[in-house]
Amino acid sequence: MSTSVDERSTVPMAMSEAERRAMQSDRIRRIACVGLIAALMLPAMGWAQAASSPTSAQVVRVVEANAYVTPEGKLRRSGRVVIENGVIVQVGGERPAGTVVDGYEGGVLCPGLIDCHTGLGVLGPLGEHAAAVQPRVRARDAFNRYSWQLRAALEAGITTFGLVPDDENLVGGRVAVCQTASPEGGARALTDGGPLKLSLAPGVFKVDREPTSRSAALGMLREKLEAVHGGSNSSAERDALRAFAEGRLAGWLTAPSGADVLAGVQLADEYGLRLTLIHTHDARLVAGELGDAVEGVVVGPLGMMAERRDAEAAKRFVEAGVPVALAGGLPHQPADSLRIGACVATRAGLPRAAARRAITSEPAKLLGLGKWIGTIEKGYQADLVVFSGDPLDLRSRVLAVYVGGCRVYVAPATATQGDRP
Amino acid sequence: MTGCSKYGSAMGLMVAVVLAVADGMAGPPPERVALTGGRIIPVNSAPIAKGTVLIERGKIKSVGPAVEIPYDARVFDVSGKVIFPGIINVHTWRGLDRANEARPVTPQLDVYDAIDPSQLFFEDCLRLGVTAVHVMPGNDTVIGGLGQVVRPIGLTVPAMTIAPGEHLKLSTTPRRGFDHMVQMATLRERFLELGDYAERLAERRYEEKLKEDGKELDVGPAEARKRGRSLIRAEDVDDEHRNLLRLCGGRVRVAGKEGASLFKPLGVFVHCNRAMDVGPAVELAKRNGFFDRTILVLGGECTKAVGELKRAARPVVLPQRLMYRETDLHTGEVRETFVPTAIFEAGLMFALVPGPDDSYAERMPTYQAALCVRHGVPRDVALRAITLTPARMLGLEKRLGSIEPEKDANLVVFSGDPLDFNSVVERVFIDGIPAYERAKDVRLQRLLTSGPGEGEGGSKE
Amino acid sequence: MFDNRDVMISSVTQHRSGRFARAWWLRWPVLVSLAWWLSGANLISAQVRPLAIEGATVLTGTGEVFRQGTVVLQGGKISAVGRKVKRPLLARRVEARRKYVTPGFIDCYTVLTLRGKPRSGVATARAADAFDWYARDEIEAAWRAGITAVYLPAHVPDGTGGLGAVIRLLPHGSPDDVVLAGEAALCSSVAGRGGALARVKTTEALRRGFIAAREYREACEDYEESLKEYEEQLAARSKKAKADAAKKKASGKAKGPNEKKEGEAKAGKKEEELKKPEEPATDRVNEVLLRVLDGELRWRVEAQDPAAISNVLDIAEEFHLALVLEGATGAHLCAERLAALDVPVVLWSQPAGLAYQWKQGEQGCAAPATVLQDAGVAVCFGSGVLPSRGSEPRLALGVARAIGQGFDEVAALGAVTSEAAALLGVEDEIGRLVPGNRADVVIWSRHPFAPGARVERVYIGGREVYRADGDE
Amino acid sequence: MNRQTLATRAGSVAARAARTWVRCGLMLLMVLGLSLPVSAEGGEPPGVIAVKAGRVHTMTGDAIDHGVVIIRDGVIEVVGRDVEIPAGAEVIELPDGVITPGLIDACCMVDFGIPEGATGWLHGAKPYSFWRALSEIQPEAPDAPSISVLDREFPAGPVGAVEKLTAGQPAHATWADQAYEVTPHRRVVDSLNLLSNDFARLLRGGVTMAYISPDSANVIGGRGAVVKTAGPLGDRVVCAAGAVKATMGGDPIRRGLPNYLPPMYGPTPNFHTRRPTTRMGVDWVFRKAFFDAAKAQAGEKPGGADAPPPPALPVLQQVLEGRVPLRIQARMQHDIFSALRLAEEFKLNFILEEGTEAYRCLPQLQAAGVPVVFGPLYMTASGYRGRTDEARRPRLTTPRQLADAGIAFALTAQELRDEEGLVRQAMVAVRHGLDEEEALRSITTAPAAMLGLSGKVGELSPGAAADLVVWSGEPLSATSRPKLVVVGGEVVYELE
Repeated sequence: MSTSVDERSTVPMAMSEAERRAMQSDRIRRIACVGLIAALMLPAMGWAQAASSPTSAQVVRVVEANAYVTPEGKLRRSGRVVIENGVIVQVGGERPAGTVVDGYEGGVLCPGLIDCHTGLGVLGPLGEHAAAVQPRVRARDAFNRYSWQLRAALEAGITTFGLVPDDENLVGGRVAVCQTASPEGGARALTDGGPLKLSLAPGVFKVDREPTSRSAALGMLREKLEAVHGGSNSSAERDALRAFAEGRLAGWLTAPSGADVLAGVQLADEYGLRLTLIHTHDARLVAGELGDAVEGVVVGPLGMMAERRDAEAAKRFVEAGVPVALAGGLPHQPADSLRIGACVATRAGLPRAAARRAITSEPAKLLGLGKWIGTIEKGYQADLVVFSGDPLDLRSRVLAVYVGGCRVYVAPATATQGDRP
Repeated sequence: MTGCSKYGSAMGLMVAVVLAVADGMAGPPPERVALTGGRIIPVNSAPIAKGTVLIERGKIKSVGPAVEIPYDARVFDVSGKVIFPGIINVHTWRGLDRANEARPVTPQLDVYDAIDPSQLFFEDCLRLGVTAVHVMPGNDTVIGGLGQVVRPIGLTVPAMTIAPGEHLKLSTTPRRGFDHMVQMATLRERFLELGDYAERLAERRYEEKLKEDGKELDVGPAEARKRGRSLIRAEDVDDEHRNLLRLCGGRVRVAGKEGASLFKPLGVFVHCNRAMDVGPAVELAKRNGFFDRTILVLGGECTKAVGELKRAARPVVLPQRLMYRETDLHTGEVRETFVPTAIFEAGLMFALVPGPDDSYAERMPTYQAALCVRHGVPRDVALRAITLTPARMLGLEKRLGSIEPEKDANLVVFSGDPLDFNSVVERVFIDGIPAYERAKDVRLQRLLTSGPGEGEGGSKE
Repeated sequence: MFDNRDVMISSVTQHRSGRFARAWWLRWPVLVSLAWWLSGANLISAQVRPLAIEGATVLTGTGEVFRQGTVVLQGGKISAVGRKVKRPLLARRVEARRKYVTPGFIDCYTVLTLRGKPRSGVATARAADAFDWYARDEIEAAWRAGITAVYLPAHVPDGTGGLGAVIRLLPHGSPDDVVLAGEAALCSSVAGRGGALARVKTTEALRRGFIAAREYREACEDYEESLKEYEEQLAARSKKAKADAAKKKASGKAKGPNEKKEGEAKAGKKEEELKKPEEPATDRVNEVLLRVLDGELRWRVEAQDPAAISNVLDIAEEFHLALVLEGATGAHLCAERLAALDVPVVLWSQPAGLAYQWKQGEQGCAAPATVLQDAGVAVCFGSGVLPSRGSEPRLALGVARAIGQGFDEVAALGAVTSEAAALLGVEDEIGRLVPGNRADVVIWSRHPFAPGARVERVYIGGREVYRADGDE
Repeated sequence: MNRQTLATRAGSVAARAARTWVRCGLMLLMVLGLSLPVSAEGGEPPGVIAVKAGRVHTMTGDAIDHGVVIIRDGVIEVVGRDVEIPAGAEVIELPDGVITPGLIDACCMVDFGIPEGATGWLHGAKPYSFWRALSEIQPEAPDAPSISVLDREFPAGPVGAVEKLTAGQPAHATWADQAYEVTPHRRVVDSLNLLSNDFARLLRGGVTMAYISPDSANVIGGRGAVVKTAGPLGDRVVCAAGAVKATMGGDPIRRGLPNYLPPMYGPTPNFHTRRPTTRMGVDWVFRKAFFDAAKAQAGEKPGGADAPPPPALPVLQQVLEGRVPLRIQARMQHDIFSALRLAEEFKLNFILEEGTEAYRCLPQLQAAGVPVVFGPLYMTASGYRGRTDEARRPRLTTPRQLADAGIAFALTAQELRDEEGLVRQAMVAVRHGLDEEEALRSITTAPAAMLGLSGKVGELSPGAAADLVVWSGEPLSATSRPKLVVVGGEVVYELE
């Protein structure tokens, strides 16, 4: 198992980072998770009774592998996880007596991968272009839980994903958080109360509606934010926008160019917004400008051939102390695009620990679920992926996937295991 | 296109100016003309603070601080002014109606047929002190036609001609609709085909010869070709191959005694817009034996190929825009390279051409030279790059490019130092003919007149 | 701009002088050795001066692996590889412990450094002409990915393009150092972008091309024959003519005019039966196609969907061509036939998106490389078309991914080194770390397929052309 | 070979400016807030710098030979001949150099052309390429722009095409907001890309401050901004909401649809083709806007055809009250006349922009006391201006005539750079009779005055911002160029 110098060196940073995020995401939890508890616990009860069925989870279940991914993103040996009622109750330590044990020789336990920016399994487009400001649109409404794509994503190790409205609206609507599988088998939406999607991408500027220029775009955004306090516009809009304007609701801003980033930072500063920036190409120029003005940055998707400046973006942001989550861009990218992105970023200099966090815990935090998924730790939902090696190593395969403590996918035994140098 | 075509339609004023020029043209050049009291910059030798240039029958008779002036000389007192050799524009397509034929390969064409003496371009040349223009087919071609060196005065092309065309136009940069592969393939194909043509021509000639002497054909083609080589006469070569044969002068397959010297070999201007086009250009020239008659017309990026250029050590013509900019793929930074400095440091012989017409300053050759000085090129090199160097490239250094006895009397009188932006062209003498006088420049006066100019726009309509 | 050699030497001298300067009490040795270095080392060009990479894990590309191995580069070639190799005199030593050394990767299909879009297809067009020596950004991108040689296609969207080239990414090398094969293969493509009908038309055009080439050859051969007999006749006639002349002399002027007439009449008859054969015009396009028909040139075809692929296979069978398939996203569906005809396949490492696979219905395949390999088809990898200007060809990642999908790991390394070289017909030049091959070597920080592995140094022709920043 | 670029500058500044950026928000909030451009706490204090040169053009008095400029904390402390240099001062000595204040372009356009490297026209913002990876078949060759563009615009072929594409943008591409004809509530600063390479080019031309004027696509467009071309990103924007820009003549008609195509070949009617299509229409929209503004002020409800959007009204009212300055762009004589006439109707003070034919309206301008931002100077209009029919009768002598007529004027290069950049404009003006001192003033103090920054920028006097340029020779000589540029007391550009 290769855990070499560069990882150890990055750990302190990572720790402090993690703590700081934890402090900050305090408020997120309070909002996001009332509905969430229901969403998570009810099914848990559900499969507690249905213990007899082979696919469903035992009350107590032990998953064993050679190593697991720690909350800091490091690889540590002796991966043993004890699951009870779909929740992780013990990591490492002794194996409890009389329990079902799933053992994976040479396997690595990784938190279920989280692709925070996808259009997975949507019916039709994820954008309503009649008007540029659409705070009441919910991506969840376009979610098709029977789409074949979800299965493909699951088999690539993605357990949770964000369904994000497209970039062609100034205010695009609410992000939905969904899972590719559930203990009952089918996919499910965890919450439709995700962050509010905003965009300054060129796609926003159309010839048949306002705005047609960035001047107008930012102007309108300001007007809306100020109007919220005036209470002029309709209730639903007001609720979403007010929550956003008052910093109760996180916003995701697509900011392709450096200019857009600066504009976003400036807005966040003017109105005390909680912003996450997406798809920034000019990281080189602006990484230093962000400081703690934004909650985090979503980088990617990074294709196999991503341009150098995009590939290095993650590294630059991490160096600047900005939390980074990677996007997979499914379904327009291949199913394992998230891991490809992580590899590309790593080869461009992103520390491996940070890279592992960027596809597990960081996106969870940015989606407002930092307390529930994305890490292998006591009390977290038991979403696990068992890889045949380091998840960052494209040679390693997915052996099995657990959602809510329930094994929802096992790889066919025939395929050979990629061996490590 | 800007400039020229815009000028195109101002016939009224056209006539006026042409007449103005014509009075000079009317008779033969005046016997003797003397420019006295001016500061003389002969370019190839040290400046003379206050001297005289004596012109006799269109040639410079003598230059110096103390030249005694014949009684019958027509004297122009230019004291306080600067006398400078006529500037040479070594490579331009202006003066033609269109830069290029639509066909890619047209070696048979000659700009002689397309030069339009009435174009205001030539009139502008006078204003800028340009006394010799090498008109060439444009860059958007594979093999263009012949160029021609003309002076910007005269009502007919023959009257304008300084020297007949001795340079062909080639381009290793893809013409529009081509890519590098097809461009180079076409070039290669042409020169291979040229070889075949020469072979068959030789064969034909041999057969004809036998017929003439009433003999019967006695050998097969292969042998006939060998024997026929020496029989080829200039008039046998057809138009589309003639110029190419002349271009390859050295190694035409017709290698008989007089074979290679069938024609006076041609020089060539090869257009290389990108650095990657330089190598192929040099290789092509070497393979087909016109390397030592090759002049490279560079684009800005070619400074990257400075190593190759140095090895080739051929004279180069610089791009209109002397500053080359490119954006770094990764950082997005803009890298700037000043072309002349790079070329000069490589020790290459280079000529400057006027910049784009819509840039007021860069269209002046003198300003281009000043730009070079600004960026560290020595003053004399910069001055030569618009006078003597082009003359060398065109093989006219015996006649043009500097102020010395026996050379053509092409002189420009500047109001001040040529590199000073505030100095203007006051008079131009071409072969001793007073070809231009600022005071009589109708259009210019109109453009410069102050006060609410009514009926203006002449120059721009 | 690219002249790394001077840079390298100067850095070496600094290093040396620094080391000796520390040993100040040995001033004389310092001077002596400095003089020695100046006379010896610095004046000897890097081409001549040997270089030894020591202590690394050496993956030779042939499947052979030396741990703690040494690679010696000399005169632009590899002079020795192995565990116990002693460093030659004057050799510069490169410490590479805990690092990996591989042959420079070979990208079997890339448009990187290829200038301009091929618009009109001519079989005589050469991709080598469109290779931009000065595209520094792109060439460095290749080096960063460990790629030292590329195959550049001369494709047009549909139909026959030009001649592909094998290029070593060695800027400012002499042309024959850079262009390993200026005419490596004839490129065609049956992309069928215009739908089925367009596809059929294209394949038909390709067939006709080859048929025309055959006819051209026949015409040439006919000409040769008729030319031969023509020349014989000529010879015969001239002999006869001489003989007649002699006879005339002998018989003197006694004869009357009537016989003269006879003679003329005879001569006239001979004139008629002697006819100079018409030489067919040389057609260089056909000559290229002929080389393909003779198997001198490989025929590389870009064909994506199975229908197009089987069309191409038909042609290859009909004319017995040495075919190589490119792109071939649907190749796994005709794996058996490919294996039967043993046609190698060059897969593009850029994987298709989920939605795209779906659009193709059952054609979508998670692991095409594996399927092909299992069927016994030779598979190589190319970075394929680039999504945008500035895209980087991360060949190693594509291969690693294939391994993850069950592709054999040893074969995988071969597929971007030795096998690739074989496919391009340059296996004796590059692709393997064996004595005599060109010294195109890459030093990796970790195993090339391992996560976070990065290229630390690249040597081409024994010359260091790339050094990762931050690497002393 | 000069590789100085804004990007590197921004990069190095970024670290220092990480915190100062935050203050930019507040700065932007101040409408018309003309704060002192330099601030002591912008990055770590530059300390004391002394710049010595052969000649110093202070622009306040006569030029000083062998002068010294002492800079403390980004502000000029002393300027003079023999000034003793404080201990510990960093001394920059260029004996043959000539110092002038940083030049000011009073009507600048940034990224007007298609920015180098940018594939979209959105002023430097790279087009968003989330899904492009699959759509593109071949990488775009840098030297082969799409044939359609070539055929329509550049018969010269691809060689010339790229140059042209980067030189002059197609007439219909514009930053301006096209949703309404009247958009004074929009700010050009929001469209501005502070990271643009264009600023580096301006800087290399000796321009340290620029008034970014909105596009001429609307009859009444957005509000301009005053920015510095270098220094910490947070301190760049000096004024976020400057004058309101109005445009007379053909531009509002022409911009937004390719004016070189006959109408029926243009795009189908949409926001871009919604504009008035005659000068009648233009003048009407202008009149209607201010009429409605006045009406609304009087408490009546505006309405009817071409009513301006509600958020525009308050700004227009401020213009009427003279609290927000107005700039009107007009090229041809009768457009200038209509500008004067409309201003007369509503008792508006304004600054005339561009004024190509100002030489034909001297008495009227004189009478109205209208200052002119004149430029660019040209004989043949280039870029998109060349395609308008309004640039046919330029006069190279106009600056001199304005000076003779005693009309306050500043020179501008607008979107032009380098050899046609600001200092070259002044050079051309001098070549055609303008007095050299006058010319220098027209690119330093005069624009400063128009921006209401007299005494703060554009001159070298105690208390003024330390923005200065050291030239290799006399600034207006063809053979000299900036050797060193100081902005806010920091050396931001140095010729290597």
